Amino acid sequence: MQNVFDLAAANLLAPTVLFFALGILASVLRSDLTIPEAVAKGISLYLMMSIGFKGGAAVSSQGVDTTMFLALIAGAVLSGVIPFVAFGLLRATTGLPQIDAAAVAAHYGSISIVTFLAATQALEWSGIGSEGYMVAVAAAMETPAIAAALILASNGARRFDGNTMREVLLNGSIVVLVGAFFIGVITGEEGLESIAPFIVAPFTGVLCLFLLDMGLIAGRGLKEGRNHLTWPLILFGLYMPLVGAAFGAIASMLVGLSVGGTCLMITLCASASYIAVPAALRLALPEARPAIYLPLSLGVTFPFNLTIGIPLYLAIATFLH
Amino acid sequence: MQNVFDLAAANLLAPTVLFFALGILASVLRSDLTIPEAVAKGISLYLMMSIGFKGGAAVSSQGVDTTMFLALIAGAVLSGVIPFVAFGLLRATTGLPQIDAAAVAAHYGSISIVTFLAATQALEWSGIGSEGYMVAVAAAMETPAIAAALILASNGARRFDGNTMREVLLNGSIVVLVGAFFIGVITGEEGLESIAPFIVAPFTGVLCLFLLDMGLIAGRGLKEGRNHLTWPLILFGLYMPLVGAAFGAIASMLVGLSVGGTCLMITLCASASYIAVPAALRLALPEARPAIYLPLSLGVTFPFNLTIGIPLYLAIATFLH
Amino acid sequence: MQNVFDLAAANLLAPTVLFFALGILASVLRSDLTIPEAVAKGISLYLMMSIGFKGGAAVSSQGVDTTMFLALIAGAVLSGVIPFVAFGLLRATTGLPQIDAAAVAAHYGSISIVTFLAATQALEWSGIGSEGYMVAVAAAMETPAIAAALILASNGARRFDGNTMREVLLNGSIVVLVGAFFIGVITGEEGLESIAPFIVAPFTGVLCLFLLDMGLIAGRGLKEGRNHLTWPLILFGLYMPLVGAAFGAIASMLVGLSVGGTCLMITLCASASYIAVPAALRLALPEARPAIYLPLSLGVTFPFNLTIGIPLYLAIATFLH
Amino acid sequence: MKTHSKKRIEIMIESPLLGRITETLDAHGVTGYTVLPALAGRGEDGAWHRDGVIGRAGSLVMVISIIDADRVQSVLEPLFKLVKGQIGIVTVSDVEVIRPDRF
Amino acid sequence: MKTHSKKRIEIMIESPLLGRITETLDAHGVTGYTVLPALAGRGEDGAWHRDGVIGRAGSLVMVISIIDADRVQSVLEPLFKLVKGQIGIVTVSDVEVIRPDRF
Amino acid sequence: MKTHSKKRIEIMIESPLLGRITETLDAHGVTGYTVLPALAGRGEDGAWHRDGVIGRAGSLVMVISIIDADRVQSVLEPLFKLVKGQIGIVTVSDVEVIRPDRF
Ligand SMILES: Nc1ncnc2c1ncn2[C@@H]1O[C@H](COP(=O)(O)O)[C@@H](O)[C@H]1O
Ligand SMILES: Nc1ncnc2c1ncn2[C@@H]1O[C@H](COP(=O)(O)O)[C@@H](O)[C@H]1O
Ligand SMILES: Nc1ncnc2c1ncn2[C@@H]1O[C@H](COP(=O)(O)O)[C@@H](O)[C@H]1O
Ligand code: NA
Ligand code: NA
Ligand code: NA
Repeated sequence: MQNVFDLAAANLLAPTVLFFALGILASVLRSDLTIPEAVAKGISLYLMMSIGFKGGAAVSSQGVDTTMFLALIAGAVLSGVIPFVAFGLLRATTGLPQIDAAAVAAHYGSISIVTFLAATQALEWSGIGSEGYMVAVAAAMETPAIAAALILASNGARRFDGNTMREVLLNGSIVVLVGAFFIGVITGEEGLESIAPFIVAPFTGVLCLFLLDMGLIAGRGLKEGRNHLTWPLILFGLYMPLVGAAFGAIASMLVGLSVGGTCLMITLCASASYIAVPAALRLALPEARPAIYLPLSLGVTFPFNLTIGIPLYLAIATFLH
Repeated sequence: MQNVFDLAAANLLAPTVLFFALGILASVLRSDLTIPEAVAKGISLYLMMSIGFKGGAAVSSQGVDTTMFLALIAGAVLSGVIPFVAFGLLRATTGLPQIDAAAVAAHYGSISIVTFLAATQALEWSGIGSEGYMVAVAAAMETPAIAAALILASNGARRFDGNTMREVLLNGSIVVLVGAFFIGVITGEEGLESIAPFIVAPFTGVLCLFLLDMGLIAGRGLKEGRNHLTWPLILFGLYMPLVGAAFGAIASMLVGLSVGGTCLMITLCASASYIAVPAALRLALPEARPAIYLPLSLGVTFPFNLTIGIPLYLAIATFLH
Repeated sequence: MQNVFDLAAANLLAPTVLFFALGILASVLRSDLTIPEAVAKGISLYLMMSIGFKGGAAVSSQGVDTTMFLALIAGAVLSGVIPFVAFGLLRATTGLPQIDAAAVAAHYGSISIVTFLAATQALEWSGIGSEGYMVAVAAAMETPAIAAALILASNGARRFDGNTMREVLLNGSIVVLVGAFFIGVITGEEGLESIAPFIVAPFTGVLCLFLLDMGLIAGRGLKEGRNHLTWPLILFGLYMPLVGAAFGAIASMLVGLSVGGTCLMITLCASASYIAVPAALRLALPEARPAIYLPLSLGVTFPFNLTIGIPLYLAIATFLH
Repeated sequence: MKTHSKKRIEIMIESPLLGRITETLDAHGVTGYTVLPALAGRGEDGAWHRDGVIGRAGSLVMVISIIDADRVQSVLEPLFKLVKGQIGIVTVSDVEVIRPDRF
Repeated sequence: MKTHSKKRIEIMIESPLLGRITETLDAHGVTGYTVLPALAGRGEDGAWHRDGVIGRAGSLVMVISIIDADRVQSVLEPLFKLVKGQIGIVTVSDVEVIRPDRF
Repeated sequence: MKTHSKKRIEIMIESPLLGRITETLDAHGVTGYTVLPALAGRGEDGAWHRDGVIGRAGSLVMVISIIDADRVQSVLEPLFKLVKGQIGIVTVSDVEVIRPDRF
């Protein structure tokens, strides 16, 4: 137990978390600090490329086994199942209309890559290794949640056209993540070495800058969304990660992941999307209100996971092994 | 004396200064070379983050003493006092109308962070350490000059509303600088180590790119401003840094700064703002003409400080100890 | 022979080439992946600055000899001569109208800096050194081809005004490349050391990101251009590099370049411009259709050189020594 | 220089929908359009700002298309259908052009 | 498809003033606006270019707001007061919209 | 608040030509103009997109200039000569301004 608190305290004082807090603070104080859109996109591409490549290079030296396929399947299934749970909880506790509830549910089935990155960092600081293919699991979990939400929104009737699904599956972030993963698998440790000074060494620093931006956006979202975020919704944003975490923990045990892999799987299940899903829903479910789902995912769940969630998930993963 | 010339010559042939010269040259030759706005802003954020963090980490290992508070107070006071001197000189020698003279004066009370960065580099190359809190002093010197200018512009009548002052105090650059400083203080050397490959190793190279951009902007500013820059004004842009430097030198002695700290304090007093103050004056003193103060600060005083000023200030600081 | 195949295979599986392929793939699958314009421009500036500086620093330690001047002259002459050959081949085999043929010819006389960069990487991986001044040769080869094309387009009549030529000569990329080259010459190894963590260490990684972007643009260009690219044109895009390579090989021998220098000279002659020349032709030869020359240069010749060309040119250079 | 009357359609639309808008314009024989980036805005649904945002949701672009007056009605109908449930507005105004046959 | 006449206010204003412009629009019951970035320009006070510039001074943005004709006068007055001493211009033109009640 | 009729010239032009357009405007006594970036577009010659592109070829900018109606003809002529062989279009529309002497 003591360990968990130590970990949580250390985590709260990591540069990454502090830069996120700085972003929130700047936003609350109405500073004009902003990160240009192009720079934010560039950083995001960099992070995808880096995490994908590193995962792929790890797989190339760790080798492929059945656990990998089980983990991929488990991830995809959870991404499709968790929205149903989230939807039930939302309908029972928050009074959100069906469409909005389905939209929010989609976010919690899908995943947040930055949360995943932060968990990877925490593992690194704790000196715990993990399965390289977990980034592929992350990619596999982005989309099924959206299909689930469309079913939920329309009482089971088919609403989604193939075109929208293609757009979701091939969104830029996933393509870079998965592409870099395969390039990492192909070129292996040698390839990693040749570009490590770019994708490995400065990684944590770039992540700090990115989290500064996330803080700014989250703060802005909270300001915009404060009229829509009722207490039951905020509570949902805080306990739903734990519900997701429970699913993730069980799945990890069944699949047989390592401590690190379990921590990452739990984090994926606990995290909520804020890039891919919102864009997809504007196409597939335009009636759902972004003013609800964006602040909830970005302003409530993301900070929770970043500060308290990740150390907790790591503690759970350690406890389970 | 010999040493000063050696230092000045070495400084003139540093990559940073040469990239600045390249920017000026490209601009004079009407090349279409430009650095996209988003990239320039991104680099500027990076430099603020880096310098702030490094200063904070240094403070965390050097510890806090009364000198720090004295230096902060001295900086803020000088920022408020120097504009009065500058205003007097401008009115006596240049024939600028009251409003324009007040606006120019504000720039010389405030500071230029890039000049500060260049001075930090010069110290590093000379192997001279400095007080980490000097970046906090830099931040403290940004704003008082603007208040002084508003008093000067209106013969003592209050002109500034709180809203404008808040905007100035919380402008993006200051928030990142000060925020990163505190994060550096909190996370200390350990934090610095984790992000050093991002904020320390590539620093000089990034500064070169930034100075290339500064050269382009300065060259453009000189072209635009050549009709407004009279000889008395240009002379002011060259001797005013020395006047500011004298104030800085005296204050450093009184406060008891080290050689490095003295050099930085002199540089701050000698430098003129070209980001925060111009933006603030467009809100608080719109009648003042940007076509005068921008080219003067960016096209005359900044190059002077970068090439001749900094080695001179370092020589003075060494001489005084 | 075996060696060539090994080299070609190794080259095809280098991270740089794979990221280019990823870009093409993403574009073909109609992913919404894009690199913001500002980021792409920033990366391009970075690559110019890096390659120019490194070349200059190498010259400063290798010293200047007559070979350098011969190489510069040879490059400039070839840039002006190759378009005539290309024009003849185009008129004989493709049925392109005179103006379009002249425009295409200009691209093949001029050079592609990214192809040059990729060749530099290949040399580095093979542990082969090269003359630092080859980047200056690259700069010297950008422009003559355009003048040649204007002569070809107008049956020898003078069409170009000095203003357009100035714009071409002083385009941003060349200014940074040449400027950084001279700064490298002046500051030498010491200067290089001070900014190496920025311009040397992350270079390959940044190049990967850039080639991802190039892949996206090439893929888009191929889609747009598929109606204009006839088979004879596509064939021209594949054999013309070899024709250029032959010229480059002969010139290298006459000038007396090293293995590495020969490989780079061949690569320059074999590569086709897609930045400087297209922009210049919109001003100087607006009747020529970009829908022909852009996809040909970017979608056919560039991928050919990147994958098959460079290992082949290296093999030729090795064979010739 | 003689000028000719045409219509200028200006569509402010949330970015994720841009592809559908241009497909609709293509499908209805519009001869061309130009897309401008927007930076920020405010409407009934609140304010938005482009800075720092990675995803395409929550920002707008502006599509401008010069078309023949005869075509306005047939284009407006499907455009409006598309924009109705989404975040966006469509306006039409009069402009003069030099080469009437291009639109 | 029936369209309705509205007014389009276009404000080109130096960036540091953007906040005051939108506050003024908000205060005068405007239902919405969109801000476009500008890249460069020239006026009486000389030319400017956005590239490479870090601060907000010395560049412009363009604010577009579709409003009801009845409201033009009451918005124009305070807008003009704001823009008068600053770098910027305001124009008004006619546009047609589909949903008149939105503006 | 009294407003005065002026003309708004809107030029969409491929980027490499921007310098010549502004030189032409300068040469014909236009009091000012503003340049907006464009993101993407489609015309007779196909579609283009700004993202990822380094060179200036193959993308457009939009130049807006408010001028006096008397000056339209004398500006339009050289503008059209410039744009004719290139990728670009010119439109003219009516706007109202507050300070008529500025244009
Ligand atoms: N009256 C208006 N004039 C100009 N732009 C508007 C107007 N109303 C809305 N917009 C733009 O359309 C977006 C969505 O509007 P809404 O659906 O009302 O929230 C806003 O954020 C603005 O960018
Ligand atoms: N007639 C005009 N048409 C379009 N934009 C203009 C015009 N006049 C001025 N501007 C814009 O407003 C800015 C400031 O104008 P000024 O105050 O006259 O220097 C210029 O830099 C242009 O961007
Ligand atoms: N009707 C139009 N409305 C708006 N923009 C257009 C129109 N036609 C062409 N454009 C723009 O002008 C560019 C070149 O047109 P074009 O020369 O027809 O290929 C296109 O890519 C568009 O950005
Ligand atoms: Na999840
Ligand atoms: Na100062
Ligand atoms: Na060539």
